[in-house]
Parts: sequence; structure tokens; C-alpha cells
Amino acid sequence: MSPLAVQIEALLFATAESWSVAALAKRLNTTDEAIVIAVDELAQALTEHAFGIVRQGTEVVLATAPDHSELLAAVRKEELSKDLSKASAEVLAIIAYHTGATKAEIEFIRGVNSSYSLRALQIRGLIEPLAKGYAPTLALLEHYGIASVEELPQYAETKQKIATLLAREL
Amino acid sequence: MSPLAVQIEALLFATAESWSVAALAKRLNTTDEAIVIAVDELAQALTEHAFGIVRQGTEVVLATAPDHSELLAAVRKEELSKDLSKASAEVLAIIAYHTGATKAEIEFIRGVNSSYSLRALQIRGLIEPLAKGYAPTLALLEHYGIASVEELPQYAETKQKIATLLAREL
Amino acid sequence: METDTAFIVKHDVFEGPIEVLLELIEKRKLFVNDVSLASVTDDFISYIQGKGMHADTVASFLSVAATLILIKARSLLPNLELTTEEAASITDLERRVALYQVISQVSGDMIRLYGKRVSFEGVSRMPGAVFAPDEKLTMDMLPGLIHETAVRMPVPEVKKPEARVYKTISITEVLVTLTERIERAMQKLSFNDLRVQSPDGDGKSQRVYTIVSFLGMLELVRRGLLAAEQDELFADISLEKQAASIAPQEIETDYI
Repeated sequence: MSPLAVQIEALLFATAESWSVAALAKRLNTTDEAIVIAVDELAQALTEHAFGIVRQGTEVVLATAPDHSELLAAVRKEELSKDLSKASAEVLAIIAYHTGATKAEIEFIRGVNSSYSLRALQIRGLIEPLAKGYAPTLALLEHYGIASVEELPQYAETKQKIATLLAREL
Repeated sequence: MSPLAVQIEALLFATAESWSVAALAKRLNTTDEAIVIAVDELAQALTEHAFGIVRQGTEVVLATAPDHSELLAAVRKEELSKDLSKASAEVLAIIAYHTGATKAEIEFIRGVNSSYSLRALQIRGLIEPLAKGYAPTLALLEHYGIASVEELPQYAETKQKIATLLAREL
Repeated sequence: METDTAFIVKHDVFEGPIEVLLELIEKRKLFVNDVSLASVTDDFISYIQGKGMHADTVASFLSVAATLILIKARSLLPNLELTTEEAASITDLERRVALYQVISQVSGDMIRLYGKRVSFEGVSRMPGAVFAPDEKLTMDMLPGLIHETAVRMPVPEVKKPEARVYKTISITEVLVTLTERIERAMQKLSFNDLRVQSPDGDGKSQRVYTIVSFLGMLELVRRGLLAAEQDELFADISLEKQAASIAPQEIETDYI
């Protein structure tokens, strides 16, 4: 591994927090581009390990591979699944497959007021508000044991369908 | 890496505790000998990484390599000298006026996940966990020059306001 | 009319209009398009009538019903002229149902997979807690922070008065009024004359009244009370009273 990739690994491992590419660049005195390349390298170096890089937007964090879910839930005494309501799952799906979805778009699709679900999902930490609309969080990826939203079922085709249908002129 | 070495890595990563060979063997349903071999293998696999296996008697732990101590000390220093985020300040205020506030109560009032703020406030020694919920630390009260939370400005009415918010049905 | 009570009581929780519409279309194994939307109009309206809904819920169902009626009207009267707004509401509804179908295909997975295979973050290896207050955050600022949080917190939902406007419109009532007007009116009427006037006359509720009138009228058309005929291309739709008059109560019972 390059020295930069190792330094990023040290920060992610020791702090156990998510870091944005910009924050890493500032801390390690380098450019965003260099960080992005080094993070890719680190992700590559960790493929055989028990944990790896999880990415959402420009944020990265180290998290365990989902294979160890049960073992670690037992050790950490954490409950694995709290149920997701149908309404929340729909709102979550819209945001996960269409990052930046606004409340208006969500309600256009669902035909019902979605304030309650949006709030419940924010409290669970699964979504976060952007300047405009909502985005999935790292916690969402961790709850599904995936390293990025692209690993969600039928991601590419679903994302494409939503984007096409939403973009069509009125 | 062998599956056993990866499982050991998962346990060490996710707990940040030291594990004895015997405890690992019991948790992973195998023999001490198998654990010793797998730990050696893991140590080997981590030589290029920012952290590695540290042996303390019969116990093993994952720890960052000493090369990164300066970097991590700098991060630590910055973490502690930064202004509190608006989110963390709100969480602190809720806990100050509602001793014993739980994570769920704080998130109900704020409408967003507050794990990060709770962690940040604990690292800075401003709040501490109780058997249930959180309380401001004595050090915080001393810093504000008061002997108890009742001396906080507009204590009674602000405490009442929080109680009203918690009673809201959404 | 075909009714399926099992469908109506299937979900205890509230379903939205788009969800109901998609279920009706999928039950008939149809694709989402204007033809399938027109074909489930009756089912959709009987769903609204069969459910005791809150006023604010009915509003969202009625606006969808209104668009369905337009689609159905167009299929009944191919030469019917639609305003730009009406045409847009039709393509919008098709898009909404198509979008909802895409979402419902993945939201099942979102429920099934949630929390089953979890990734855990590590635990901080940084040195333990040190007292490090933020010097800028004074004690006097704390009540203000609570106040700001309180302001942001949603207020429990109160039934909004504008939602009640919709509640008072029942398709049956409109049918009664419409029938009475037809009974005493002349042989030939243009559609504009048949509009039931909204009591408060604001744009939104006027639109709902217009559309609900249309719905009632179309129901009458469908039942042979009236025959819709169009004198010539681009002319107003003209309606002629037919010989047999059906009592509105019968129509009402049919809906329930």
C-alpha cells in the first residue's frame, strides 16, 4: 500500500468515524483526487479482510463485512433487525435509488403525505437532508451490509427507470 | 486468509478489546492451537497495514502501528479544540435541562439521529451515560460555575418545555 | 359492479391512492397505461365509497379519481377536448403509477433485507475522555437552543379546514343535484351548464366540483339516463335526456 493509503487507514481505524474526502485531504495535506485514489487502493487491499471501506457520497468509513453479522451482533449485544414499515420502506427505496429525491417527488410518487416517514427515517439515521432533497447515509449501507448503494438489488435499472419517469416533462 | 483468521479479525476490530486465546477459541468453537495458528496468519496479513496484532501475554488486541501516533495525536487535539456543532450544542442543552434524557427522547425532540453528537459530547467530557440516559458532567457544571442543574438559566420553564415536547404525539 | 371486500380490508394501515390504483391494475394483470387506468375507474371509486376515510385522505383519493374520470371520459367520448392542465394530469397519473410500481418492486427487498446482514463500524481507539468545553457556548445560550429545537419540531396534525371542503362532496350528492337539474332543465344542455357550483368558489374546490359533476354525469351517461352526443367536431358536449329516469338512490346503493 502507498503511505497515503496507510495513513487513511490509520485515521479511519483509530477514530472509527466517517471521514469526508475533503476532511482527509485537509488532514493529510493533499488533494481530494489523491485521497480518492488512495481510498480505492485501500479498499482493494482490504478485500480479503473482515472489514472494508463503505462509501456514500464523499463520505467513507471502515465497517465489517456482512458475513460476520451474527457473530458480531452477539458479541456487541446489538439487536440485528428492527422492522421497517411498508411506508418507510417505500420512502427509503425512493431515496436510496434516487439520491436527492425531494419531499415533493416522494409524495408525487406515493400520493400520500410522507412527513412522518421522512422524520422516522432521519431519527433512525438512514437518510439525511441535503440542501435540496434527501440522501441515503452510511448507516443505511451498514444496515444492509453493502459497501455502496450500487449493491442494492436491481440498482442500475431501477435508478434509471426512476430518473427517466421523474424527468419527463409535465 | 483462512476463514478463522478473518473471524478473529472481525472480533478484534468490532470490539476494540483484548481477547485471550481461550476466549477466542470458545467464541469461535475451535481449539487454542487453531487460534494460535490463525492469529499468526492474521499478524502476517497485517504487516503492511496501519494497525496490527499486539500480543499481551496470552491476550491479543488490534492496535495502530506506532508510526501513526503523531497523526492521531493531532486529530485528537483538533477534535477537542473545535467548536461544538449546532447539533451537539442542542443535544447538550436537552441533557442539561432534562437529566436522564435517553437517546430515543433526544432523537424524538430533534427529529434526527444523534449518535454522533452523543459520542462527541462524551469524548469531550461534557456528558456522561447513566444507567438510563445521559447527564451533564460535574466538570461541565463547574465550568459554568454552578453547583447543580437547577441553577441553569430559566431552569424550571425550560425543563417544563422539554416535558411538553416529549408528550407530543406525532 | 365487481367488488372485492377482501381487497378492501386487506391492509389495516392506510394505503395511498396510487398504491390502490396499482393494486387494482395488477389484480387484473394489466400494464400501466391509460387503457388500464380507465378500466379500473369503477373499482377505484367503489374503493373510495367503501372506505370510511378521513377528510384529508379523501382529498388525495378524490383528485386521483377526478383524473381517472377524465381518462375514462376520453375513452367514452374519443372526441372530447381536454385542457392542457387536464392532459397533463393524465400523463402525470400514468407516470405516478409507473413510478410507484418501480418502487414497490424494490421496497419489498428493502424490508426483507433490512438489518439481516449488518456491517458494524469499529470502535474508537483514540485516548479516553478529556474535559474540553467549547468556550463560546455559554450557559445563557442553552435555553435558546431548546427553543430553536422546539420550533423545528412538527406540531401534531390538526384536521385542516380546507380538507373538509372535499369531505362534503359525495359523488351521490352530486348525482342527485345533477339529476334534479337535468329533470327540470331543457332537452339539450351543454356540459358547462351542468357544473354544480362550489359554495365557496375558490379555484381548487371549484375544480373538484367540476370534476365530480363530470363523474356523476358520466355515470348517468353510462347507465343510459343520458346519451352523450357530440354535434360536431370541437363543439361542446351536448346531453339529451333519455326517456327512462333512474332514481338517484338506486345509483347510490350500487356504489355502496
